[in-house]
Amino acid sequence: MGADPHCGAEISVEKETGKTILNFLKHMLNQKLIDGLLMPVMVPSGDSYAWILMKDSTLVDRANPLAPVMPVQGAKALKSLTRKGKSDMTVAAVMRPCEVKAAVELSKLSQVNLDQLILVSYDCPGAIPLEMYSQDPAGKESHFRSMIEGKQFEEDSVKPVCQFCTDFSVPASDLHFALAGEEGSKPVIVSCSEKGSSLMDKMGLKTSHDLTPWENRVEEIRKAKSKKREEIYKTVQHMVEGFDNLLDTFSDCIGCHNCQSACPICYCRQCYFDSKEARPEARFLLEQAEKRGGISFPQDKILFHVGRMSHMSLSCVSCGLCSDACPVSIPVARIFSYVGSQTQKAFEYDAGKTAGEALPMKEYKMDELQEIHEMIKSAESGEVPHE
Amino acid sequence: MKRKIGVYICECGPNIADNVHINKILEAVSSFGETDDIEIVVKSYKLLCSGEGKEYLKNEIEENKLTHLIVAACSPRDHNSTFINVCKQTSLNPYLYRMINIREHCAWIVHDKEQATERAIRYIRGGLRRVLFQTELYEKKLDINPDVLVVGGGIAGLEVALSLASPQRKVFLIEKKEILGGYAALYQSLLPRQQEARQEVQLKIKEVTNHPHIQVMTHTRLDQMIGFLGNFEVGVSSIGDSGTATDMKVGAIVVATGFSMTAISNFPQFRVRDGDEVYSALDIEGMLSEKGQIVRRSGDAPKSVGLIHCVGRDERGYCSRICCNAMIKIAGQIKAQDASIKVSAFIRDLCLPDKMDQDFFKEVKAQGVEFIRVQDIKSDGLRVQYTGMDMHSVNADFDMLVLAPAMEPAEGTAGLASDLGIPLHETGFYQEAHQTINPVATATDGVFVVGAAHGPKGITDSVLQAQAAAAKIMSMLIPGEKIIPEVKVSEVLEAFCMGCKTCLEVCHYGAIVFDEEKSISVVKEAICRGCGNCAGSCPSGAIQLKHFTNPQIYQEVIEALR
Amino acid sequence: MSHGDNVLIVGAGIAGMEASLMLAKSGKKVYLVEKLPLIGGNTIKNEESFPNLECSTCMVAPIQQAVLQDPNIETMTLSTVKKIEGEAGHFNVSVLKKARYVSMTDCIGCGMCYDPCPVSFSNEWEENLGEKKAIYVPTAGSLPNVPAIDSSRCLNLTGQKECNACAEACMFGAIDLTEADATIDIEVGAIILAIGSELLDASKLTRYGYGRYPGVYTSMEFERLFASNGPTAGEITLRNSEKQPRSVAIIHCVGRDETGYCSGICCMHSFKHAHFLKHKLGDVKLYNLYSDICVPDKTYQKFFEDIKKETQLIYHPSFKSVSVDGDEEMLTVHYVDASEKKQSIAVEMVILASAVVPGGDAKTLAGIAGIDLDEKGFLASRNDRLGAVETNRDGVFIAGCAEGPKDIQNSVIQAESAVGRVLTCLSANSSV
Amino acid sequence: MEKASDKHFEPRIVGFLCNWCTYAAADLAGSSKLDISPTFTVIRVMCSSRVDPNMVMTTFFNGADGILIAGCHPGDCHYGKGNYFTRRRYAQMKKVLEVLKLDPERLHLSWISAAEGNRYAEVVNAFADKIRGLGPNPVNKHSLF
Amino acid sequence: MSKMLKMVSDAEKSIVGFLKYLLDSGKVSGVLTLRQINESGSVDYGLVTRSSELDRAVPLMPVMPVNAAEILSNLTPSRKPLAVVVKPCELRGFIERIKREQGSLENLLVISQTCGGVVPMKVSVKSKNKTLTADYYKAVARGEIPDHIRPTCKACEYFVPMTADITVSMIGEAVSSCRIFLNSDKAVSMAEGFDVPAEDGELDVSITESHLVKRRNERSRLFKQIESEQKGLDDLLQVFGKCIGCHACSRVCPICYCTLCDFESRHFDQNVTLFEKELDQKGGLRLPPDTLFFHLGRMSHMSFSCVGCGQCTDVCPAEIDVSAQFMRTGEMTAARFNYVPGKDVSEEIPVMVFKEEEFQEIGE
Repeated sequence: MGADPHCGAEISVEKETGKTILNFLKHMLNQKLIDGLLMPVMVPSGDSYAWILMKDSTLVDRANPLAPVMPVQGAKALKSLTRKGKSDMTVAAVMRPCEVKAAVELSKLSQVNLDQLILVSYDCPGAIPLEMYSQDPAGKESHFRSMIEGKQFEEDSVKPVCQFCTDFSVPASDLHFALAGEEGSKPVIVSCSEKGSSLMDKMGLKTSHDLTPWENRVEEIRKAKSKKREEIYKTVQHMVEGFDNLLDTFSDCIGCHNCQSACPICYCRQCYFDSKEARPEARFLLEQAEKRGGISFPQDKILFHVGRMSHMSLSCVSCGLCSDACPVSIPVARIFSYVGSQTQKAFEYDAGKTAGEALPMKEYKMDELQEIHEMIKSAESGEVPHE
Repeated sequence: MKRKIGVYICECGPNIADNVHINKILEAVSSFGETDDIEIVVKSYKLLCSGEGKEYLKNEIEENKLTHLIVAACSPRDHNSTFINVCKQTSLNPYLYRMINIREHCAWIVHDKEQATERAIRYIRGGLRRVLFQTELYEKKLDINPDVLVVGGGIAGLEVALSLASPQRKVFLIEKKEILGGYAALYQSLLPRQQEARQEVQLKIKEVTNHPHIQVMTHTRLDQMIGFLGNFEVGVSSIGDSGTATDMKVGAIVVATGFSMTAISNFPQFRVRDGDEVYSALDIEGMLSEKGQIVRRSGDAPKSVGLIHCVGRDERGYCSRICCNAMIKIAGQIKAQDASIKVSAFIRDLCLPDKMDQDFFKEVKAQGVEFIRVQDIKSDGLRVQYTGMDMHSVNADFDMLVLAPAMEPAEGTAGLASDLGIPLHETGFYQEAHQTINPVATATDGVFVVGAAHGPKGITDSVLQAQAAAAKIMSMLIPGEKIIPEVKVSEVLEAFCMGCKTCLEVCHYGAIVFDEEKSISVVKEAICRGCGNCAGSCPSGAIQLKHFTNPQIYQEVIEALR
Repeated sequence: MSHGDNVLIVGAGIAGMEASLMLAKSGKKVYLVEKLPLIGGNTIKNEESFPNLECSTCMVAPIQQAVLQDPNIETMTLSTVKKIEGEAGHFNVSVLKKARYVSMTDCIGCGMCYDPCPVSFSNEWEENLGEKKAIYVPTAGSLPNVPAIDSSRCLNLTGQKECNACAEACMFGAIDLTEADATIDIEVGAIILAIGSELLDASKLTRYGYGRYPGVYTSMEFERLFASNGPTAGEITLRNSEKQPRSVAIIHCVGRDETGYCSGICCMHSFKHAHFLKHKLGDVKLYNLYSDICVPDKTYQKFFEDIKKETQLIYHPSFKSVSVDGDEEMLTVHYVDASEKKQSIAVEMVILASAVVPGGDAKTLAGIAGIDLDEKGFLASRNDRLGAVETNRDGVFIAGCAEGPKDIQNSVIQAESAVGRVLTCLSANSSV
Repeated sequence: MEKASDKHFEPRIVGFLCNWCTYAAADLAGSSKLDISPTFTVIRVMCSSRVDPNMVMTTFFNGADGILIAGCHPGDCHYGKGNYFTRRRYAQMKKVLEVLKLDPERLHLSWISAAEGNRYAEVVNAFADKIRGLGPNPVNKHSLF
Repeated sequence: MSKMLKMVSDAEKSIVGFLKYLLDSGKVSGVLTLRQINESGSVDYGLVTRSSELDRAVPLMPVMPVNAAEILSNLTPSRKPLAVVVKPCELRGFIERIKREQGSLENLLVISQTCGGVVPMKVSVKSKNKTLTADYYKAVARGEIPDHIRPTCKACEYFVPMTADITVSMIGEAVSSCRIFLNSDKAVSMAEGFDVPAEDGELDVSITESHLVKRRNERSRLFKQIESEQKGLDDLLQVFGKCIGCHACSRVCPICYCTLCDFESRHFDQNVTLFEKELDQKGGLRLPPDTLFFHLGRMSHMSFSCVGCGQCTDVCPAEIDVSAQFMRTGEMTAARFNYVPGKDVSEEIPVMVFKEEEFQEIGE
């Protein structure tokens, strides 16, 4: 999959973008180009969404491809569907770019099988925090719609990570709905992969549409967001640098590990830090307490988060689910997004960008990481390493 | 069941006794188990590795009915096996014993007696904690199949077959051509080492074809291989339209697929047109065995011959080792045929690394062959242009040119390598298990590479490697006996494995496979060498290295931090 | 197991050890006879071995351990073969086991006995760059880790003085100065001779100034100088001053002309040394003087290409033309270049890549074993199987540098090959 | 936080050593009777690649003042390629500690071959000194961890 | 007539003073208590071994960062005496865990309080505890149910600790003084030598009784509300429909002690073919699956042991009032076995025993 769009086509336009997309997908379904659709559908209580895999087109009308909230990371839905092998039916899943990225990461860990999946993404204005949404669903719905129609992609009513998300457009999906065009421009369907373009051929879409205006707009927004990103990262830095700050930032952590269970990348069946072997003996706890005058519970408050960073930050896609899941409102998402950006830079790796690329921890090169050897040398020659 | 740990501290004469307070250790250790319901037997002994020492330990284990054993003495690298053997003579499973190094790691390096004692106690307590987390492990004995598959019927392959075939050991020899012998059979004469052994190649071929315990299958290729040392299942099929496939079970596989040579027309710096009197060293070999002499296409003998060494050496990135000899040999033959023929050999370096080569070279030189050392050389037809060591550029014309192109991996090498799970060296030849100390084995235990398939070499070295591989197999797979694979291997905890295949990809030995049905990783115990890389790679600890599990190692850590 | 299944292996270098382990593994009883007090041969004198610059000790130590711990291998150190009678299938061999004066079973290698010993002498194993006591292990980490007493040095044994310092220092009563040499008779079915080789005595080639100028070293001396377990703990310092050399000339092919063959390994060895120098000393001027570059392996040329960047290669057409003179401080290397011009370079250190020559005991052993020497003085192979491990006497095989100059890889291959021949022969004998 | 100033600080340093190279070097250092910091506890693993981030981080947050991972030089791994993976995992852990400014110097990787007994002693002692200089691991210093 | 300590300072000061005495006198080697760990007022549970460390202790603070039951499981069996200050429902949770071999009372001195309830996490974290406490203590002193405590707390009948060695009387006590009741011999011997001598005294039932009535009313109101909302499965879907399947509720639950919940185990991963079948039948299906099933399963596993601590509601990202649901089901199931979770270690868990003659109505 390449991330640059090959070609775009304008599509029949309803007054409302959501409808437009829905029709497009319905068309795919009716044309038997796909056997199923995975989309968000409003839950009975009417204040949240759930992922529904649907087959008959009557159900499709109940779905909302542009759901304002992201209660469950789409990649998790795909994982539950394809972890144990690819399906015989072709399923198109409409997701936010970060969900697609997560799906790509999971495919490298053989948790998601992309073979029979059509990943459909769209320019994402961000997701509204579930908490706020459920207080006033109707209001938020219309607000979100207005954001889409008004092409406002720099809103502050969305989750913090969304506010500085620079990958809000054209990730590693197969098809992408370009919504962030200039004022009044119509949605454009863009193919980002072989799969995508062949589908568009089958649908007889003439893919002549000029994408540059849209691309420019996207670039514009991206610039603005990455600026914001830097600012936020600076504030995060202060939160996490040094033992005391870290301790303070996580002081309210209750060790529910819900950040991890909401995280699409944390694919372990049982997190090491929940396992029996990670649980210290009573004797050891008291010994520790006697050594330090006291110990805090939950014991792994910091260890858990640092441990998790050293495992998954390389694949973090900054979807922000961890923050939503935190009962004590620790800005986990911003923190992991920042740490992830650093570790990924260190390995020249961009999580979720390219399927098929090996995960840093799965491969090695013989003559790489020379800086480590430098570090070793300098450390052993007595000087303080790096800086 | 009540646990009863025996802790035996070896005084190692004065070595430990003089540098730590044995009595303090005894005291500290005896108090270890009191709060858990563990009974500790702790004693010191003059020298446990001595004959009496071992006897003493044996009796202690039996009399006290120990469930676990700690020996605090020297480095496990010295005497671990000693005490494992002691355990093996008792009812105690050797994996419930642990050796603690209080000599090299305490007594000898910490020169303050108090501190050394403290260290020793720390190490021993760590061992006590750990040994309680250790589990009984048992050796497995696997039946083996002594038979061997040899791929390639060149000189190396023939030698392997002949060395191995016996009433107890059948050898299957497959060769993709329809005749045996490989390049060696083409040579009209052999290098100095084997001059008197020319017919030996033919003899070997005959011997092999008539051997009651060797089954030769020419025109046959290997399709697939599964299994491990002692128990491989191989599929072979005949090349060509019939394509009949055969399955066979063997205990080991020897790859002797030899080498190939690039056509001399493939080198831009040496322009060769059809009909030019330009030949490769091999062409000359053929010519000699055919016509018995060296002649031009016209049939008349050349007046002057230019021999160009090291053709393709730079491109390939290695020296092919035998070309110098081969060319010198040809030079000699030309002179022998007619001393009046002018023979000029253009050399880069003379590579004559055998004790006989130098004399041979002098001999030939004495016959009037002129050796010209060049820094750079090219040719167009029969005109040679070269730059000597003195940087002068010279032109020379000959009425025959002979080029010695580099030896290259035989075609199909890469494919076979992946079928057999052998990595390739950057030169394209097969990569051996260890270049210096294990040169004929490969990453796949039980698969061997010999002859020119391993890298450029002559007949002598090929035969040596063949015999070496044969020896390896004879000492590993003894007919009627079993093999005991590594005991401390990795195991996958099914309940936790998510099948992310990370362990599978970091394993150097291909010891981990994927179970599509359960979608989890599975360890092939017979292949695993127990390094634990997989365990280090698993985020959730779903794969564990037996005897080095997280809890076991972590017990030592806890004690280190006390 | 009949005696016909026993095998005698002479020489516990890499070849002898590899052969022993394989034979032991296949259930043969092996007698491994080594003339030195330690096993490991020349390989363990190299800190790192080419082409991978891999730590030799890391490679070899596990092999040494395995040999010493294998119940099927009886290792006899300080021993030499005195008589070989009989023929393939049943040889009668007598081995002279020189007294070690230290019990292999009682000594635990603590080294308490060294310090008390009043006399010390230069250590041949360390190429005389270091000292040893009369009771000694050749080098730190020697295996077996049991010292021996040099009877030609020990005050007591040479009758100079009633000295018992070492025996008194030993808490295990492991030292017995009354121990006598013993002759042991063994019966074996086959014999592998793997006595290795030596380096040409460079002082014989006076033009290189070895022995005359302290700045001139043999390649093996340099190995020990570089070795972190060597006499200088890896510090490359000049013999007569503690200084590090700032310029070094490495001369290839020393003695190639005289011996009449190319040793095959010196080029790689010399390039390795250039690499060592560059990496340990940083800014050092290096010269490699060669007449042919012999890098006969798929991996060697790449190694050479890499090192090329670190040293200055100097081609000279004639070995004879190369000579060294100078003084305590500075050395001058003279040579004639490709265009027949006389040239010279000034350096502080010269390393001579001396030719590999037959071991001093090759001739005697050949006599005892009744096998031929080739004109170079190496043990001669019959190679009527095209291989090179059979000798003219059935049941007697040769392996490693005893047969001719070799790198580690080829020594190992030849050792394994010899084992192959032994096993084939023995099984042929037994199946009859 | 207190620096080298606090006199009687005896750090707790854990060393994960590979069986084939570094552990052998440790033995050589021992039989050469070298002087080695008594604050250093050796834990033997078959290959440095056995050491996983969980183990290191847990050790760190349970109060190790220093952690040394040591194995064969790259290319010398007894198990072929293990230490290349060690290097990657180390780089990752180190990075995290750097980003969080959690005294990354307390985690050190080294390649020590079986022959390098002296170097083993140097590395270990130098590391111990550095840790003494750094003072106790902050997790040991208050009751909030 | 049991013993008590009559303290002149407020409950918090008094109990901290007592804890310091226990540590200093070496009668215990550690104290588990809530602590205020930073200026912003974050609270954690700390195992404290130095009495100076007790300066930041807030043992009675009406918050519950974690249900201490799990901590106690990890701390026990303890080979040294420990004093632990926990809420009644935490103690009950621990008792339930002990029945499942997840800890022991050996070497523990259990201190608890007549509990006015705790405030929800979100509140406690946001207001950082300071502001709310004052009014809270006033209300408790007046024997009333404080505002902004967890709904489940309001409806909790078991605010008087049942098996504590020591009970700190809070409800209906004057703010400025307090009484510490020594319910066990262990408690009495621990208090020997403390500068306040023990005297006779009983916990004043009239106050607790009247408070109980208030709680009972809250409880029935809560349950009525639930009943009115839900009749059948569809209504359950109403409630759990927005569940995101994070299983946070089970992870913070003092009763759910499994390291790996069955619903996360491998035999719950379905093969894609199964999905396809289901899809053919229903035309649509929810991913990830089993969200509702999980809650039903969990109810059947632990609801009869539910102590109604309310942690699950607090941590639910989808803001489902899980604990109300579980308390109610719990009450119904437990009542069936007339079983009171956490009342007494010796009382066996219903599912672990059966009586020949019970449940005749089933299967008829």
